[in-house]
Order: sequence, then C-alpha cells, then structure tokens
Amino acid sequence: MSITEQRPIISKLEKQELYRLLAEGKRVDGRGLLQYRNLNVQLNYIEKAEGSALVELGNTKILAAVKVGVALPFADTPNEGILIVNAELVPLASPVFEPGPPSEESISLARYVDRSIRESKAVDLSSLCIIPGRSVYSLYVDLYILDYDGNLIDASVIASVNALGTTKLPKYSVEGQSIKKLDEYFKLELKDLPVSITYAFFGDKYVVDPCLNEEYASDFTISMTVKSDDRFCAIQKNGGGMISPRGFLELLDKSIALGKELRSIAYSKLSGNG
Amino acid sequence: MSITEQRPIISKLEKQELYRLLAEGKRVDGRGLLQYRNLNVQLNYIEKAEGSALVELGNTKILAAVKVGVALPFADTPNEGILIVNAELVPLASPVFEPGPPSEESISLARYVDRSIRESKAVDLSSLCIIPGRSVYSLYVDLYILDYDGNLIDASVIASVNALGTTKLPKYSVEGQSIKKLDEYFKLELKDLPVSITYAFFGDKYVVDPCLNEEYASDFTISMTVKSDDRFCAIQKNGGGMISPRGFLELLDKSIALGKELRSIAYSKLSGNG
Amino acid sequence: MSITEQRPIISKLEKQELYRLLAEGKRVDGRGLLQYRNLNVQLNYIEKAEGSALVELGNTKILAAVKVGVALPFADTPNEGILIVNAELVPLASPVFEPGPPSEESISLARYVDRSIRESKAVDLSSLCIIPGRSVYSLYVDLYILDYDGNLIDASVIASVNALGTTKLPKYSVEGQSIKKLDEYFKLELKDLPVSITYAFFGDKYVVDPCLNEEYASDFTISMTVKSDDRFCAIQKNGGGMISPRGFLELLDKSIALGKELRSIAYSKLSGNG
Amino acid sequence: MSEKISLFKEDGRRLDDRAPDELRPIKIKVGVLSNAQGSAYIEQGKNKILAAVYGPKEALPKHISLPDRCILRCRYHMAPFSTPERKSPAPSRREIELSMVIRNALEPLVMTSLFPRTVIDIFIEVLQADGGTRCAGLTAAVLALADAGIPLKGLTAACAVGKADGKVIVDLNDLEDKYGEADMPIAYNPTLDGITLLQMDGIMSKEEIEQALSLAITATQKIHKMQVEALKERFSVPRREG
Amino acid sequence: MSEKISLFKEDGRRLDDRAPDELRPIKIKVGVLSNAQGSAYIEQGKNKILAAVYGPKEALPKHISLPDRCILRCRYHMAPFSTPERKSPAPSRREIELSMVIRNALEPLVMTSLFPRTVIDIFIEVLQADGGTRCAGLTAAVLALADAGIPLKGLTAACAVGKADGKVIVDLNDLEDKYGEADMPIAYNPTLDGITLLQMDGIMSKEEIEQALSLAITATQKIHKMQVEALKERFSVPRREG
Amino acid sequence: MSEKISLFKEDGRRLDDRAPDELRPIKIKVGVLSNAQGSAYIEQGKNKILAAVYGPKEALPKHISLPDRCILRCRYHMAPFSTPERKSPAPSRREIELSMVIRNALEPLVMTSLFPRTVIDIFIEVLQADGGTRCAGLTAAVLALADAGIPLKGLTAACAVGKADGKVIVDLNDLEDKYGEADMPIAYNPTLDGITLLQMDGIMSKEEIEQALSLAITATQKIHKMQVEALKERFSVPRREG
Repeated sequence: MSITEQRPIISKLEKQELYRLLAEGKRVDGRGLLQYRNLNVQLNYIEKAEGSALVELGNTKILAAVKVGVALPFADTPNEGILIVNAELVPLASPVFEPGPPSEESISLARYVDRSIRESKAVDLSSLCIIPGRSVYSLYVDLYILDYDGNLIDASVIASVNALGTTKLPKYSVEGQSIKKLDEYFKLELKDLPVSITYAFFGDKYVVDPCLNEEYASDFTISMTVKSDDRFCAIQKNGGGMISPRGFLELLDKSIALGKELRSIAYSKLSGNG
Repeated sequence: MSITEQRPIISKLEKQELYRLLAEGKRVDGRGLLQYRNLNVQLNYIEKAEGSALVELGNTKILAAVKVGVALPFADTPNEGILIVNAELVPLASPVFEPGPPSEESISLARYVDRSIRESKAVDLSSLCIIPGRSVYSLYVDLYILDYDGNLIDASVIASVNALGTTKLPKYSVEGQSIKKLDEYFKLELKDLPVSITYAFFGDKYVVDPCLNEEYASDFTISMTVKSDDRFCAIQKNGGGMISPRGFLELLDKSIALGKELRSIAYSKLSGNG
Repeated sequence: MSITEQRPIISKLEKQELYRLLAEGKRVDGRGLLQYRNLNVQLNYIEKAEGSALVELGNTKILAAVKVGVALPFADTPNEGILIVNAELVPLASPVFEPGPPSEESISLARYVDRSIRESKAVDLSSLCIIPGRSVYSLYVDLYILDYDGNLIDASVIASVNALGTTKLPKYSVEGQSIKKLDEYFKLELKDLPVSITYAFFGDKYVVDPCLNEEYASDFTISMTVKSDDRFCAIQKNGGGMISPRGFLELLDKSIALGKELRSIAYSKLSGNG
Repeated sequence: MSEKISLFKEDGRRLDDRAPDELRPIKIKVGVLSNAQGSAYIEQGKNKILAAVYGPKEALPKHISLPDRCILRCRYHMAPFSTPERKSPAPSRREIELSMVIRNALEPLVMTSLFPRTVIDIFIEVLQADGGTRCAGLTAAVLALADAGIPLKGLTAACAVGKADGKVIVDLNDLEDKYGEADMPIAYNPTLDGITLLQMDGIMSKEEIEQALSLAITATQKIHKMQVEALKERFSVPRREG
Repeated sequence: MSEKISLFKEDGRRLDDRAPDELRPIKIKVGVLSNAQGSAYIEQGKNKILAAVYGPKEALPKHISLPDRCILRCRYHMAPFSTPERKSPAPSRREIELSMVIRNALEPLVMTSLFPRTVIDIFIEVLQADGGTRCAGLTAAVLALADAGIPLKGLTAACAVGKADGKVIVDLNDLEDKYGEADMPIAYNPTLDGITLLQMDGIMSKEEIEQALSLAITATQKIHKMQVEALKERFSVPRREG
Repeated sequence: MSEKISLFKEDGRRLDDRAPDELRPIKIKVGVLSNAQGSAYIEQGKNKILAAVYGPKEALPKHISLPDRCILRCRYHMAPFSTPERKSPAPSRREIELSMVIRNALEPLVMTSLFPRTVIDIFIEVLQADGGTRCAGLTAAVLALADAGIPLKGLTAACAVGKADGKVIVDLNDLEDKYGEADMPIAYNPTLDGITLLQMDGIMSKEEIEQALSLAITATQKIHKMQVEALKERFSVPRREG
C-alpha cells in the first residue's frame, strides 16, 4: 500500500519566507531559481569495488559503487549483460529514513536511475556477453545515500554514471562452455552521459535542484533525464499536485540547456580517469 | 499463531431475526434451508490464461485461472505433473481482507480446494508427464476472490474445476532429454467433477450455502466434497462449536443428494466448452 | 536494530537477597559460587534423526538433533562437509520467547555454538567429502530450547557435541560423478570435546552456570569454550557492564579447571554409545 | 525493447488495425462490487481491471492520520494470471512504484480536507494485462471514488502515449509497449487543465514529446467523456422493467 | 498416496502388528515443563509431542482483546528434525492450517467468558512425527490447559481414523497415512458428545465414514481415560519418599 | 581459516610490512554528516566506516521505553559493495550479532539515566571492509555519541588482537583474519579500566590470550589518543580564514 506521506513540518514562517523569496525570484540559500548547488565528484572512492564514485550536491551525499559478477542471462536477452540498480536510504543519512526492506521512495529512485541508464543506452549491454545464453557480466550498481538534503534523483544519476565510467571488468577466456577469469581488466565504455534535471514546483513558480526544505515545501517535483544528443530518456512526476500541459512543455527547452551545462561539470573527471 | 478471530459485529437484532426465521424454517433472503443461491458460471474469462472461469454464487464472486508451465517433477513423484492451488483474498473484495502475506483463512481455503481436486483425482496427474523425472506440466490454479458474501469454499471448488475443465495445454515434442513447445494444444480431461457442500450451524439448526451474515452468526461450518460416484474426498469443520456424531452422519446423505443437484448446474457449461 | 532489552523485573527484595547471599559466598539455590547444577544427558532421544541428545542442566532443558544430508560444498572449501548450527527459542520454553523469525539472542547463541564446534575442530569437516567440489555431507545441528532457566550457552554446547557424538552417517558409493546411498552407516568421530563455561557478574562477584534469576540480576556474562587440550576456542561477553583486564585473566585458569570437570561429566555417556 | 519487429502494417495502420491516434475499444462499468463503497470495471483492449474504494473511515493506527485532511492508501496489484508468465502475488518493485504514482495522481483530485483524520483505501486489481494498465487502472479508480460518493475536483482520465517505429502513437498495447521506442503514461484532468501523472520511458525528442502530449490530451478527453457516461448510467433512474 | 504398497500382513494384522481397531502404545505425562503455567507430553507410536499453556494473561496489543471473553492463540509447530527430511523452522502452510483447526477444536472447550480481555497461549511442539500429530498434539494441549488450572467443559481427546487397503482402521501411523486411502482426524468430547475437530482427506464412501466414525469414538474414549489417569497422577498427593 | 598461507615475511614483518604490535594507519574525522546529531568517519587500513547518532528522542512505540533511563538502538550494517562478493543489503546473522555486541559495549559508556523514556539510535555503515570492522565501527560510534553531545563516562576504543603463524599480533587485516589462527576483538575504556566488548574466535592458549590482551590494551590506548585528537579538532575554534 502506498500511503500519503507525512512530511516533517517545516515551520509556517519558514514556508512563508520561502514563498516570499520565490516571488522575488530568490531562494533561501541565495541561489538563482535555475542554479544548481555546488557539485563535487570523487572517483574510485571504494577501491575494492570495480567502479565507484562519491557525489556531493550541496549537503546531499551519495556513494555509488559497481560490483561485477558473471551470471546466467535472462531468457529473453541471451546476448546481453545484466544491469541492476539498487538504492539504500540508510537511516544514518536522515531521521526520516528507517531500517528495513526498501521503501517505495528507494524503489522508485532506483527504478528511475535504472531507466535513465538503460534507456539512454549509456551501457551497451550487448558488449557484456561472454557466452551467449550462458555467461554474461552482471553489473550491480548500488546507491548509498549518506546525507540527505534533497534532489536524490539528479545526484544519483550522476553518481551511477560516474561509477560506471570508472568500472573495470575482469577478462575471461572461453573454453567450450566454461570460462576462466584472467588477470586482465578492461574499461567499461560509456556510450552516453545522461543527466537528470529535477524541478520543484510551488504554485506557479519552480526551481531546479531543490534542497530538502524546498522539497518539503513544494507541491511536487518533475525529473527529466536528457541524453548527450538532447533527447529525453526518462521523465517522472513525483508527489501530488498538477501541472498544465503548457507548463510541462516549457520545461523541455530548459532541461536541454541545463542538461548540457550539468553534463559538462558532472562528468569532467571521467575523461581523466584511466 | 492462530488467533480467535474478531468477527464483524452483526447487530443483535439482525441475529435475533435470523434465529427467529430459522425456527420457522426460513432464511433472511427467503431461501429454503437447503437451497443454494443463484449460481452463474462464465468460462474462459481470462483469455490469456490457459483456463479460467468466473463464478458468481449470489453476491460471492470468484475468478479462477490456470497457468500452465513446465517444471521438474517432485522427487517422490517423477511421473506426475504438478498441481498447485493458491487463493488470494484481495482487499478489494471485503473490508475484512487485508493486503499482505496469505492469511490462515486463504491458506486453509486453498488447501481444501487442493484436497478436493487432488483426492477426487479430477485431474490425472500421471497424464501430465513429458519426460519422467525431468519435465512435467505444472498447473497453477489461482483463486481470486472479488466479492465476498460467504461460502468461499463451495464457490472456489466450482470455479477451480470449471477453470481446469477449460484448460488447454501446449504440446511438446521430446528430443532426447530436451523438449520443444509446439503450436498445438490439447484439452485437459477431467476424470471427476467434485462439488463441495457447505453447511452453517446455529444451535440445532443448519442451512446450506451460508451467505456472509449467516456465516458470522453461525457457530461453525462443515464442508464436504462429493465425487461424481457419491463418495467423499474432503471434509472440513471450520470455526469453533461442536457437532454430535449423529448430527454429522445425517449430513452425509444430504450431501450426496445436494451434490448431485449442484454438480449438474455447476458444470453444465463445461460440456459445451470445446 | 539491536535494542536495549527489557528484562523481566525480579523483585527488589529478591535481588537484594541474592546480593546479600553472594557477599557471604552463597547462592539462592544453595550452590557454591563455582558449582554447576545437576546435569542429565539422554542420548538418541530422537530416533528418526541421525544423532540427538536431550540435556537438562537444572531446569534448563535443551534438545539437540542432527540431520544429515548431501549438498554442494561451498566454493571456497570444495573438500569439506557443511556444518550448520541453528537454535530455536520456542515460545513453549519461556514467556519471554516469541514466535517469529530468529531473535538476536537465538542467532548469537547458534553462532557461539557453531564457533565452539568449528574452531575446536571437534568435527573433521574434511572427512565429510564424498566427491570433491560436488557432493559433501551436510550436518544440520538444530538446538531446541524446551525449558529456559538460564545458561543456554553451556547446555547448548553440551547438547550439540553429544548429538554429534551419536551421529551415524549413511555411506554412499561413488560412480563417476553420481552417488548412491547404501544401506550402511558409519559413526561420526569426534576429534575434540569442547565445553563452554559461563560466568555471571555482579559488581565484583561472579558465579558459574547462572540460573535465570541470576542472569536477570547480573551485570553481564562471559562464556569461554575450552578444548580437551585446555586451549580456548571461543569467548563471548554478553550484556552491558565491563570487566577489568585482571578480572578477565583470572577466569582463564578457572575455566581450564572447571572445563576438565564438566567435560568428564558431560560426555560420559558418549563412550558407551555405539 | 530488444528485438526488431515491425509494429505497423503496409497501409500505415497498427498491427491491431488502429490509426496512430486511435484508442482501443473501451468498456467501463461503475458499481460492480457489492462490498466496496465504490467500484468500477474497465476493459481497454484486452486489459481487464477492477477498482474499489473503501472509506473515508477512521485511520488506524492513529499515528498515520493527519489532523487537517484524509490520507489516501493505494494498492495497484496484478493477479498472478494477468501476465504471460505467472506472476508471484507478492508485490513487485514495479507494483510498489505504480501504487505510488497512482496515489500521487489521485491526491490532487480528492477534496481531502473534508475528511480530517480519516483514510480512503483504493484498490486496483489487474485481472488481465495488455499494456497501459496503470492508466486504465487510474481511469477506473477515479470512477470508484466517484461511485463511493467522495467529492472530487472533476474526473481525471489517463492514457499512455509513445512512439513505435518512429511514429508517435496513442494507447500502446502490450506489443507496442514491449517493442516500441517510448512509453509516456499521462493522467489529465480537463476540468482543471492539469497533468497529475506523468512518466516517460524510452527515447523521444522534444518535438516528439510535444506531439505525444497533444495526442494524450485528446485521448484523455475522449476517455473523460466515457467516464461521464458510465457515471450517468450508474446513477440513472432505473426503468421499470417488463 | 501414490505407490502401491501393502499395509496388511497375511494374518490380517497391520504392519506394526496392530488389529484394525487397535491404538498404538500411548504414554502421557502432565506437568513436564517448569516455566509454562501448564504442560503435557505425549508419545503415541513414535510421535513425541510437547504442549504448553501460558495464561490467561493481559491481551496485548489491546485491540486483539474481546470484552466478553478471553481469546485463544494457538501454534502447532514441527521441530526441524521431526520429519525424515529436515523441515525449515518457518511455519509451513500446513502448520498454519493445523494451528487453526486445533484452536477451533479448543474454543468450545475453554470457559472463555470467565476471563474477559485476556489471552491464553497454547504451544504444541512436535519433536518427532509419526502420523496423527495434530490429534496427539490436541490430546496433549487439552491436558496442558487442565494443568494450567483453566476451567474446561470436560476433556477432549483426538485420534485419526481412516482407510488402508480397503479396510477401515484407527490411529494411522506414518506409513498408513502416506500410502493409505483416507485419513480422518477427529476430536471428540465424550462428556458433551461433541465432535470439535473434523477433517477428511482421501476417498471414503458414506458407509466407510460411518464405520470410521464409530471407531473414532471408541478410540477417543480410550484416550480420554488415559487423559484422566495422567491428570490424576499429576495431582495425586506425592508419597513420602524413603 | 582453511588453506595454509604464510602471513609473515622473512624479515619477521607482516605482509603489509607491519610489526606484530603495529596498528594500521588510522584516520579519524568527527562531524562529517549534516543531518545526524553526531557523526564520525574512520579509516583503518582499507576499512572505511561511517557512524551516526540520532537522539536522545522520544521512544516510540512507548512500550519500548524505560522509566529510569534511555534505551540504545544500534545497527551495524555493511554496504553491499563493502565486501569482495556483493552482499545482500538485508541484515545477515553476523550483522545482527555484531549490532548486539556493539550495543552491549556502548551501554556502560552512556549516562543513560540522564534521559529517561528516550532512545538513542546509533548507526554504523561499513562502506569498505578490511578486517576488524566491528572494532573500527565501535571506535567511530563512540565519537559520534560524543559529537552528539551525549554525556559519556570517558571514551572507549576498540581493536582486534589475535594470532597468525603462531605469533600474537594486533589489528588484524582481512587476510590475517581469514587465514590466521585466532581473532579476539576487544573494546577497552582506559579511564574506567574496563573491557566492554570481548569475543574470541580461533584457538589460543591461556598464555597467548594474556599476551594478546596486553597488546590490545596498548593498542586501544593509542586509538583512544587519536579519538581525543579528533574531538579536539572538531571542537577547536575555527581560525579566521583568508
């Protein structure tokens, strides 16, 4: 059962102040309405994983790591590797996260990131086949939220793509139907660098990259993942409220522009990572 | 832990009225004590399943569907197909059903239906072997309770047998130890047409096919499944209360007579179903 | 989440009395501070299991049984049999045990017993290989707590080792890569007879083999498993409180002495068991 | 979206003979269950979906209740036999996500402040699935709410749009969903001119999204009319028979 | 009930040398556990079963309590080592069903209205299983209730009857349960002339059921006497020893 | 502890070039998370571990609270990517046990009677594991408690000692843990001269345990100093920048 969430109360004064500022085109932390927070990316944070990245977007802090294995392919895609995205909202990160089985929020986050990577074809799954129908690489992308200050979606996409971009896979030699792990590695090549752009809506105003207080005060959010070629590969409205068709279409151009900008910052370290 | 159930309170007045009527040999809905409600059967309701039937018994509404697969046989029955019965008391059907893992009520229902089918040998499991010890047909009978107005057991047996009676199985060709699905189908042949007869007891009175209010007001129920040859293949007392041995034996003849009658109505559409 | 346990309240008077007695070197049940309760061992209690023992330590009553199977070995130990210890704190044994998935107490108990057996090498796992990398014996040791009056750990180690000491394994003939069960059996040979010694601490006093009231009144307990050669193979502090290094070291000699004594009683029936 | 199969016939029509902007046949019936406060049944193509509503009723345990409005609980669930391979009855990650997006789409529709401290339960059971189940389920759930007499700010209808073989299309069936290039489920309330459910999966350019959205609005307006008709039928004075 | 194996010897006796209407050896002991308010142990053939009772005690959480009587909670559980293949300790569907039918059989026995708003917990642990465990467990649970001092309307005893190789038999063992033609567990209270547990599985004609029921009544009356004996032994004044 | 591999080099040093009584490089930082009331991060060898503290706060549900003191809840958890093979995020039996022994080690440290009826939550997340995670996690958790301003009876530091290739060693790394002969994790509070966590696994004689304990006390005293330093750094007046 999905149940109306009980958002932590942010004081009425805080909310009024937030709206007052928005009416003037300003935000509580001094940012412009369409300005992202500082973004910091640290590659290969977990040396023992095959790929990893620690991403800080303002105070939001997310660790993504990739574990590589060998698995039986799915019956309907015998020539394709397996990609699984999982997100853990560990209780260390926020008083609103609780230990236990994945919440709908963590499932929805993981599924959105999965769609962003899968549909953008950032990872060419057909290049991850070892023996068709028998042995393929499996990539487990685990997202670990360490500190929660809003906009998990955009930060998670950036963390996942960076972690995949640093991933090294062991080579296998094939003898008949059996495989043998070699002591050589090859780099996973990314075919696209998708970024997600998230907007939070307040009446007729909206901002990009909401911090937690903005998320709590907002009516709903919309996230859009843009590929390197400016096409879209995932969209998701989260929360109640409604948007007019015109309001929605207006976001498309904005996302393309913001996407270009964010992409150049978010993945700047990947080129240097060998 | 099985725990004393908290039955929804039906008003004292309602209950008194029900007992007053029973003392006169009458029921709240005007039926005779040993009279079933209207029965309506719709075959092949779910086109995408291999077999299905929608059964309405008064306001009780149950959908049964059969999914056919191929599986490894159980180790102790290498030459037999697999039959599994599952019942879902979905919360859409009643305010007393809750989402979550199967309740003891749904488990007990599924197990009774399973016994009724298995022990009557309505389905010849030995005819469902493809390669002994290796590949057999599996029949998953899923019961979906859509509207709950009492007597789930009798309606579920009727729905399951009708669903099995409409089931078409894909043929497989065998080459050595591997099998290949063909584009041909064959009908599952039923060897028996079991029906369950359920009685609800009120002091020294009883009725057949109790509606929900009768179930709530009753001391307990007894269900008996009768085969086409008038022998019994499953019996179950549900709820507290007790019955005298004489009282129990009295039911046997009644069940045989009622069984003949119900069987002719319940499965009348099966003969026409090709 | 591990959570501060709420111990059943034992009356203040009872606790005072217990401390008063301890100050005089006495215990509530008249035992000496380092005296075990009566120990009673009954071998082969469950005839249908491959090995079993019922142990009574005062009013604490534990049944251990061994089920033998054949399984795939773990990838990193292809030549070793599999040993699994499981403990069930069934609610029949105590008002503080609840039905449901294993509690942290039962997990911790099973893991301690597992370490005591595994690290002492009482069972030579390498003797339990049938076909390397393919078929090995699996030994499932199930501990069933039937009556709970403190010191589960020591009684569980004794019950498990006795159950293993009575275990008979079916022989298998190997033909190529497949095995066939024969109608012959061989006895599992024990290479060591570990015993655990448990102390409960009250301020600067301590006793051995605490009964339940002593456990509840104590600050914490320490258990130590001693091998036949007087070396230690498992230690565990349970509960809050703290012990000085000197206090801890003092226990080592005591445990060696008590271990010798307890071992000779605990496993006396094993030699006669053929 | 793996193999290459053609989703259009030579005459430019879809495999089930529809034009790109054509809905599948839709059959809606309101008030189909006896126990639920409100219920509705929808067939859209081969989709067969039931929705039921219980409430408003006391919110238990109390700590889930809100002092100023009612809360919604929503469960989107697929019957084990609704899919080609039997599905486990336990909720999948997909069902958990869809329960949430459907609830989100219903929140702005219900006049929740009328019923403080209560809960409304919404159950959607997919009996047979044929693509677009979340949208058809939502269309039915809205009617079940109306049937339960719960005050709504108008009716919301939902329909997926998307892209197959390079063409923008409406109301994707199972095949088009699986082998097409994009799927964009949309719920739209014509009274309020508001989109309440919006997801997209697959690849579309800005222009294609604009075109698809326009198709979605026309489609949901058509479905909205059928919703109104179904409610009228439900609440029309029954004629004396015979 | 699959393969064909003969369950009778040439002399007309069963494989364990019993006559068709003969019970297995039964050993009952009441008051065997120290923590439980009441307890009992039964051996019937190779069955070894413990039952324990806790309560009446406050029903928590409160919403499960009833204002006019106590509620019963019952758990029938099999030890992992009780069966030929190790059984997972998590409750199986069979154990869940049997917990319910045993609770149903105990409800009419306990004077529940004496203890409003309380709960009585009944635990049955099958340590070794040899056919007829639900019946033997119930026989023991009744004694555990009596041992706990809970007012009962008499004692209920239980025993399975059934059919094997065409003959009606009493107290089926594991083999007869598995390879026989029918199994009918029955709990009967001779004081009240009432059947409180009744199930049947397998195939029997009306006449066979009549005959089996008659055997069941005789058998449960015998077990009832053993129950009375076991209680007497429990409550007899212990002689001064030595 | 299965295969035979040598854990010492010819020069008598360990494979990572340490002396038997030498700690791995340790890096500690207090106050690293913005939401938690207190937090700390530790690197010890390749271990990377975060600890966070929330509370004291109202204990809910109320029945878990204690009238005379606060309760502690503790979760030791390993990230799925922290181990060579991916670990399921669901808590393993090992994680459940370690959560308990860490909580037990913290109970005597916290002045719980200052906060009756409340709860303090302690979360330890192992991001990368390299042997000795329970000890390093505990060392960090103590600092997170201090950072949260919770009154403590001094600081507790933890370190494993053990035995490899017949030699007693301190601060075992992953290899030594796996292929060594014994592992004895110890938490020691030098202020109170008290051991609060004590486990042992493997084989050691009385003399070896004595020697190991002595190493553990020296090691934890060193770590205790680093804890104090890390707290000082956290609470030092920040210099005016620029």
